[in-house]
Amino acid sequence: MEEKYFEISAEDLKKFVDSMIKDNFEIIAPMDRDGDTFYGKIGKFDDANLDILLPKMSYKEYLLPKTETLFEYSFSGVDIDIKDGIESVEGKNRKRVIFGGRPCDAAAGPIMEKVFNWGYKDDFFNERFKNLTIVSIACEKPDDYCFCAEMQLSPESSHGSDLLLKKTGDKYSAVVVNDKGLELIASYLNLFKEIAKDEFPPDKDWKKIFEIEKAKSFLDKNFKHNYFQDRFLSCIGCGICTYTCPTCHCFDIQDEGDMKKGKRIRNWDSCQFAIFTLHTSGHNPRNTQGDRYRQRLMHKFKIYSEKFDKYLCVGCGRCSRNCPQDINIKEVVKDLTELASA
Amino acid sequence: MANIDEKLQKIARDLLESKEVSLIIGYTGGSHPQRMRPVFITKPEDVGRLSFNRHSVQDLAVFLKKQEVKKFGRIGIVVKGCDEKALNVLMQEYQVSRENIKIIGVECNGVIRQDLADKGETDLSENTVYDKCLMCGEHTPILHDYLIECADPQISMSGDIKPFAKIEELDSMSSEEKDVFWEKEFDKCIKCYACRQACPLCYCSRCIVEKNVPQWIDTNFGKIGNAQWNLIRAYHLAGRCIGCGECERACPVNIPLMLINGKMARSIHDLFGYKSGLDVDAKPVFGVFSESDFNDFIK
Amino acid sequence: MEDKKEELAKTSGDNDPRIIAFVCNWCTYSGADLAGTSRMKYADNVRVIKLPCSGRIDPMFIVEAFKKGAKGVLISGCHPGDCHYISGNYHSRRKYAIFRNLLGFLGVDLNRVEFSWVSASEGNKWVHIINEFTDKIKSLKNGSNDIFKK
Amino acid sequence: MKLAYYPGCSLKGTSFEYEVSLLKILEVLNIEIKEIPDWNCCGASAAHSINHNLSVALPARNLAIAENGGYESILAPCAACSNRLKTASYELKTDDILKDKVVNSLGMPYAAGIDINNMLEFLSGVVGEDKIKSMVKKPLNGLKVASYYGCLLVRPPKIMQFDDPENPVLMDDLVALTGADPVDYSYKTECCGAINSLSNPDVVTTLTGNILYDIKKHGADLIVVACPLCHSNLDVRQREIERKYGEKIGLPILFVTELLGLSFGIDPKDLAIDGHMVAADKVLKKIKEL
Amino acid sequence: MSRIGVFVCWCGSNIAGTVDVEKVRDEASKIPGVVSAVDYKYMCSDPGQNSLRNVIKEKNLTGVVLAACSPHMHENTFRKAAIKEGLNPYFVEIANIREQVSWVHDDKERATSKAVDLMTMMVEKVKRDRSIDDVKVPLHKKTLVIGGGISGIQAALDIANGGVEVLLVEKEPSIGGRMIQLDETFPTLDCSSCIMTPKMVEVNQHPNIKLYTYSEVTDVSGYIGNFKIKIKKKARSVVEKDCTGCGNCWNVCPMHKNVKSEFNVNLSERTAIYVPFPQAVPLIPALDRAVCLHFKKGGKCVKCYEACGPKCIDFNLQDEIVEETVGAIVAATGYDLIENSLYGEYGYGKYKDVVSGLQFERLLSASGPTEGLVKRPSDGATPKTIVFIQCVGSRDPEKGVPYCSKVCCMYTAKHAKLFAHKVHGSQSYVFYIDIRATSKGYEEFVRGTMEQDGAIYLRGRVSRIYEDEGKLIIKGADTLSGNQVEIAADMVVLATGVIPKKGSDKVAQMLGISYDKYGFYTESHPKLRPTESSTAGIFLAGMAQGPRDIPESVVSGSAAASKILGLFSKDEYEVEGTIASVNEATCVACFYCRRVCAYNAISGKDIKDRSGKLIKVVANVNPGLCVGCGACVNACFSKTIDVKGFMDDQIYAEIRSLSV
Repeated sequence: MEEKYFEISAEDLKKFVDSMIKDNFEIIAPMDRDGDTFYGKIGKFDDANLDILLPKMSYKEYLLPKTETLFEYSFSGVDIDIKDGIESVEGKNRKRVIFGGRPCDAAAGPIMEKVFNWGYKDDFFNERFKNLTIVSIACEKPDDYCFCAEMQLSPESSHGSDLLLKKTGDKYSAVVVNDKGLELIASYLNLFKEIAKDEFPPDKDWKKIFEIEKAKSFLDKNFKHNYFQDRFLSCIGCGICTYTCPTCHCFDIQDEGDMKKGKRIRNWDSCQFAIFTLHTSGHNPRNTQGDRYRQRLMHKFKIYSEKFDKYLCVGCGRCSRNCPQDINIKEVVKDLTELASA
Repeated sequence: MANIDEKLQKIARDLLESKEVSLIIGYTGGSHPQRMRPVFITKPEDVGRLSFNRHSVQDLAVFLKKQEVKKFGRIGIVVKGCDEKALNVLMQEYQVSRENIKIIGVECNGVIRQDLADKGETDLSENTVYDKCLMCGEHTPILHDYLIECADPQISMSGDIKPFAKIEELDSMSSEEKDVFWEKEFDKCIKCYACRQACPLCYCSRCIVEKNVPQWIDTNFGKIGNAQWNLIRAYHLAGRCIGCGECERACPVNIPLMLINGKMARSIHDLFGYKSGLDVDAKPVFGVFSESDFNDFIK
Repeated sequence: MEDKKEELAKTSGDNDPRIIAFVCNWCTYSGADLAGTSRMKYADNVRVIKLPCSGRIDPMFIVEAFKKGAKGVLISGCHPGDCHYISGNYHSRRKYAIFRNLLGFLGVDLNRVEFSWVSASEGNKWVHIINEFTDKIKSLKNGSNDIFKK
Repeated sequence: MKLAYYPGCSLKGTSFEYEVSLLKILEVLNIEIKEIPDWNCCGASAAHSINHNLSVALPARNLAIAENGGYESILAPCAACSNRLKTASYELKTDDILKDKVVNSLGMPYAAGIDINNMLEFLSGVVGEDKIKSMVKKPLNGLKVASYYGCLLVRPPKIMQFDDPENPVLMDDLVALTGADPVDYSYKTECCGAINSLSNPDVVTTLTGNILYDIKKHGADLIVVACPLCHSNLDVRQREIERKYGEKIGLPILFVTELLGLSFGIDPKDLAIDGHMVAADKVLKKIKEL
Repeated sequence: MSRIGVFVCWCGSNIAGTVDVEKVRDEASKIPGVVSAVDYKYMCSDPGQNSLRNVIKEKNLTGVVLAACSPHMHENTFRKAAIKEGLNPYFVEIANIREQVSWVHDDKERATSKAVDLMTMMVEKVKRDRSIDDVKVPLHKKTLVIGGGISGIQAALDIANGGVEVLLVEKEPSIGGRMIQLDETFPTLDCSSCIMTPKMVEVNQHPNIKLYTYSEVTDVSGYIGNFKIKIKKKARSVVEKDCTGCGNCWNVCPMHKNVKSEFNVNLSERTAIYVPFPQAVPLIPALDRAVCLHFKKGGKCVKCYEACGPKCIDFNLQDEIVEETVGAIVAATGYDLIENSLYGEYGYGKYKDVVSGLQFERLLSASGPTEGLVKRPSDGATPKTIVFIQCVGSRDPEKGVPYCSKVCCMYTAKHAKLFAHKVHGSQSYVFYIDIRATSKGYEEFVRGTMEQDGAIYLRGRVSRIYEDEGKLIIKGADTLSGNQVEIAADMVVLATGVIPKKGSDKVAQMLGISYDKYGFYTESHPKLRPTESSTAGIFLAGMAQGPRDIPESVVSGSAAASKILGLFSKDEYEVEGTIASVNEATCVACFYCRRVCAYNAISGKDIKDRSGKLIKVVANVNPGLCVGCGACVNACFSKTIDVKGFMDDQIYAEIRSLSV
C-alpha cells in the first residue's frame, strides 16, 4: 500500500496508547528499571520512557524468546505422549505492539525474518513476527556509539516499522508504512489528523564516518589477518554483544527432563562462547577469542550480506555500550575500512 | 596523573626491553574520556599507550585465564589493590605462578562507577565510587614488584552511606520476602554468563553449566534455570571471591550479584575467619577444615 | 507480586510430602538398617540415596531434589571424628554451612533442609530425625514456595 | 615520626621526677614529644577489676585521640599506663565485637593501629642505643647499677611482647650504655607488693625488703626503675624496711631517665634527683669523682 | 540398550508381609529397559541365586536389580553370583526394601509405593553403571623402617624374622635411639643398655636387615607396594667394611674439648671422630666434618689417619645416594624434649645445676659422664637435696603443649628412687600436678618412691628458681597445704615434656602422611587402625605417634610389623575398583581435589604433546591409594573428577526417577 501521513499531538498520543491498553493490547515499551531502561510491558502510557535513546537490550526476545519450548513429552510406561510447542506461542491474537522503539531496532525484524525463512520456515518466529505491530519513534540525537547511517539506515528510517513517529515540537508526525500500521490506528483515527506527504518533515542529512562496503572488502580477503588475534585479546567472551544485539539470532537446542517427562527447548546462544564450536573430540575450530570475534564480524558484514544483500547489523551500538572491556564495534569496523585502504 | 602514566610507561618499557616479560597488560583510554579499556603491549615502542586513572574499573587479572594470554609466558600486569587479590587466589590455586608474573601495583583510592562515568561523572566521592571502594582494605596492592603511588585523595566518608546495606536488609527479611526479591532479580537473567566470563577466578575450561552428563544446571532461561545458575556461581566463588565486582559491572541486566558475593564473604569470615585473597600462602577455606568448625546447624 | 501473595495464601501444608535423604554408606545407612532390624517404625515419606561418604554428597544434590519436587532434603553422615574416610564429613560440613547460608539468603525456607550426624548404632536417632523432619515439613504452610518450587 | 606522650597521673604527681628527667633528657636528645590533649585516666588497676568494657574504653579514648591526631607512636612512661594501653589495643585488635562497642562509645573512629611504647621500649627502640650512647658525656664507669623491672612491664607476656619476660635485660642494656656496670640478681621481676602499699603495707615491706636486700647483697650502688609504683615502694618504704629488719640498706632509687641524664652530664637538680626519699648524695659524689 | 533384570525378594513374609511384591514386580516390568521382572521367596537361597544366574544367562542381562534386604547383607552374595555368569559385579544393585521399607513401615500400600520408588531408583542407577575392574597392585616385598630407636628396631626385627627384607635407616651414627640413653627403666629397674644392646646387635647381624646409620631418607614417591625411595648415606669419612672399631682414631683426636656430646646431652665432650657411646652399633666411628681440624685447617691434621691400623679413614668420602624400592614403610622417627629455655623462671641454661630429665639419666648412668655417680654439673659436688619439677612444658597450653607427656611421672619417680639409692641421706622433693601411673606395677613403683625412698611429693607448681650462695632457691606452691614453699636445693631436675622429633614433619610431608597440630603422626583411625597412617602402605610406631613408654613402643613396633607381614602374605594388594577418575580434557589443575584427599591419592600429571612439550598439568588419581570416598568430586568445581560406582549422573538419575 501507499504510505500515509498523519499528525498527532503529544496529548493524543498518550490517549492512543492508553486506549490501546484498555482495549487489551499488550504494549511493550522502554521502561525504567534499576537505573537502566529495558523494554517491558507497560500498564499505562506514563510507564514508558520515550526520552531514552535506546533501551539496554533490544526487543529481540519478543521474536525469539530466551527459551522456547518446541515440544513437550511424557512417558506412561513405554508409551510416549507429545505436545507441540507452537500451540502455546503467545501473542496469537495480534494484539502485541512494540511502542517507542527506535528505527534501528525496527530494522532488525526484517533482517531476522530472512534467516528464519531461508529454506526452513520457522513457524515459531513467523507466528510471533506476524502478530507484532511496531510503532517506532525516530531519533533526534544519536550518540557516539550509533552508526545506523553507516549501516544503510538512518535515525529516521521507517524500515521495519509499521508506524513511524517523528517528534516535531509538541506534536508527532506519523508515517503509516503498511496495512498492519493502518489497521492498528483504524479504531483510533479520531486522534490522528491525516496530512500530505510534503507536510511530513523530511529526513536530515546524516553524516557517515566510514563506508561499510570497504569493511566487507577487507573481510573478503583477510581471514587470517593478525588484526583479529591482536585486537580481541581484550575480549573475555562474555557474549553480551550478541545477547544485547537486535540481530544476533543463534540458538541452541536442548532436552530437559527426567524419567517421566521432559521438553525440547531452544535457548539463546552466542558465537562468543568457546563451547559454541567445540567438537566432541576436544578440537575447536574457533579456538581463540580472536577467532570468535572475527566470526561475529564475518557473519554481520560478509556472510549475511552475501546471502541476503543486507548487513546483519543495524548500527545500534549496543555491543559497544555494554561491553565490559570497552570493545567498540564502530572503531573496529572503521579499523577494517582503514586496513582495506592500507 | 601524567606522572603516574610516565612511571607506568617507564616500568613497562624496562620490563619489555630487558625481556623480563613479553606482554604487559594495562589500561589505555577508551571510547570516551570517562572510559578506560584494557591494552596489551608487547613492544617497548607502544608503552606510551599505557595509562591509569579513576576510570580504570576493569580487573585485568581476568585475562590471565585466557589461553591466548597465557601463551605469552612471562607477563607484566597493572593491578589495583582489589585486582591483586585475584592474583593471590590464582596463585593459591596454581593457575598463575609468581615467577611468571610481574605485578605493577597501582595504589588506588577508588574508581568511579561506570554507569555514572558513562553519564559524564568525573568526581571521586563516596557517591560515585563502587561500594567495594568504600570498604576497601587494600588500597595498596598486597603483593607487587613495582608500586605506583596514588594520585587521588582518600575519599572522605560522611557516614551516610553504608556499603552493601542491602545485605543487612535482606538478612532481616522473611524467606518469602527474600524469595520475592530474588525471583524478580533472577527473572532478568539472560544467561549470557558475562558474570562468569568477567570473573578472574572463573577459570574452569569447562564450566559446570556446560556439563550435561548429568545436566547439573538447567539450560532454560526460566525461573529454575536462572536461579540454579546464580546459585552455583555464588557457591563456586564462596570463599574465593575477592570482591572486585566485575561480575556485577558486566551484568547487562543489573542483577545485584555483589550482594550474594558479599553475603558469602561475610558468612565465610564469620564461620571460618577467612578472607579471600589476602594471603597467597594461606590454604583456601574449602581446602582445609577444623575439627571445631561450626556445627550448630547439624543435628 | 499480588498474584504471588495469593498463591502463597492458597498453599496449605502438604499431607504427603516427599523427603529425599542423602546418606553415607558407613554410618547413617547402617543406622537406618539398624532401625529396620530393630523393627522401629517411622514415617514413610523418606527416600534414601546411598553414597560412600558425606564427603561425596554435593550440596547441589539438594537443589536437584527440590527441583524434582521433594519438599524436604536430609543430609546425614558419620559424626565428626568418626568418618570412615577420615575427613570427608569435615570437608563437607564447611560446604554445607556455607551452602545453607546461601540458600537462606536466596529465600529458600531453611526448614526444608536438614543435616544430621547419625552413627551406625543410632537407629533410634534416625527414626527420631525422620519423624521430626517429616512432621516439620508437613506443618510448613508454604511447603515449597521458593525459587525451586515445582 | 610524630610522637605522642601520655603522662598519666603519676608523672604529674608523686613521680614528677620521672617527667622532669624525661623531658630534660629529650631536650638534650633533641626529640620532640607532644602531650596528647584532653587525656584521661588509663583505668589503672581499678577499672579492670570492676568493668571490663570500661577498662578498655578508658585507655582506648587516649589512643584514639592520639591516633586521630596523626600520631604513629605513643609513649607511656608509667608501667601501669603502658600496660593498660597495650592491653586495650590488644583486645580491640583481636575482638571485633568489643571494638564495635568501644568505638561506638568513644564517638570517634579508632583503628587500633597506633604503636604503644613503655619507657624502655621508647628509649631503646624509638630513640635508639646509638643516639643515647652518642650523648653520654659523663660515663658512669665503675658504678654498679641494679635494674628492677617489676611486673607490669613484662606481664602478661602475650600482650606486652616485652623482652624475655622471665629474664629481661633491656634496662640493663641501657645501664651499660652509660658506662655503669649492670648488676645481676635474682629478683628482677618479683613483685614489689604494688598497691598493697596503701592497704597492707606489711606485705610490701616483706616483698620489697626481699628485693632490696638481694640487690644490696649483689653489691649495687643504686637501683634504676621504669615504674612509678615500683619506685614509690622501693624508695618510700626503705626506711621502714630497715627498721623492720634492723639492717641498713641505703640504696637510692632512680628512674632510668635520671640515670641517663646523669650520664649526659645534666645537673642532678635539673633531673629532680633531690626529690626522692632516699638521698642519692653518696652516689652523686661518687659520680662526681669518677 | 539396557537389558535389566529386576528380582523382587519376598524374604518369606519379612518383605512380602508388608510390601506387595507382585505390584513391585509389575511396576518394574513397565520400566523401559527392564526385560525381566520376577519375584521369589528367598533370593539369597541357592535356588534363588540359581534363578538369578539363569535369567542373566537366558536374557543376556546387562544389569541386575535386587529389591531385597540391605546391600550390607547380600550385595556380595549376588555380585558373586553375577560374576559366575560373566557379568561384571558392579552391574548388580540392591534396592533395600526390607530394613528400610517392610520392617519400618506398616501401611502396605504406602510401603509398596516406597518399595517401587527404591526399585526404580536402582534400575535407573544400574542403567548407568559402568564395568569396573578391581585394581591389583603388585607388592615389592621389602620394608623401609625409618628410625633406629626401640620401636623401629622391634619392627625391623619382627619383619626380618618373618622372612621379609628390611632397610633400617637411622640418622645418627648408631642405632639405639633414646632408650639407650636411659639408665634404668621403670618399673622394674632393669638396666636399659642391658636389655637394649642385645637387640641392637641382633639387628646388625640379621641376614634380612640392611642397616643404614648416619643416613637419611631424602625422597619417597610411589604408593603401597611400590615406593621408590632414596637414602642419603652421609659421608662418614670412614670406610665401614674395613673399620674394626678399635678406637685408636678417637683416642688421638685433638678435638676433645668444646664439642658437646649429643649422647650425654651436653654434659660431656666428644671428639671430632667419634662413636656416640661405647656400645654403639655399628661400632664404626663417624667423623664430624663441621668440627674436625682436618677440614677446618686445610687438611693439616691427619692424626686419626696415622693412628688407624687398617687405614680406613678416608677424608674424601662423599655423601652417597642409595635408591631402593620397597612395598611398605614404618615411620618411627621418635621424639625430642621441649625446649627448657621456654621457662626462664627455672633458669635452665643460666644455672648449671638445673638439668633436664634426660641429662639426669646420663648423670645416673654408669656409662655417663660421671660414671654413675650423682654429681652437680657446676662443681662436681654430690647433691644432697634435689627438687624435681614435673610437667615442664606438658599440660601447659600457655607456654608449652596442652597434652600430657605420659612418661614424666614415672621417670621422675624413678629418678627420685635412684637418687635415694645412690646418695644416702639425700632428700628429694617432687612438684607435680597429678600422678599418672596407670600401667602394670606403676602405681606401686611411685608409692615406693614416696614411702620407702622418702621423696616428698608436693602438689603444685614452681614459680621461680634463683641462685643464692651456692644453693638453688626454689619457690613454689603446695596446693594441698595451701602454703607457699621455699626450698634450698643442690640441684633441680626438670621433667621436660616430649615433642615430635625435630624434622619429623618434613618426613611426614615426604611420606605424604598426616600429622596433628603438634606434629605427631595421625593414625588412620584412632581406635581401629592405630598402627596405619592415613596413607596405604605406611605404618607408624613409637613416640612419633605421641607420648608412650617403652613397652608401648615395643608393642607398636610389633603391630606395624604384623600388619606388614600380613600385607606381604599375598603377592598383590587388591583394592576395590570404585575409585575416582579424572577427565583430563577438562581438568584445570586447581588441585582442590588434592587438598581434600585424606589418602594422598591425587598428584599432578604432565600432559605432553608428541614432541614432548608440556601442554598442561592435570590431576591424576593413584589407584593404589584411592579409596573411592568421593570427597574430591565434591571439591571439584567443573565436575571433572568422578568416582566409579557412584557417578554424578547415577545420583541424578536416582533423584530424577522418583515420582513425587
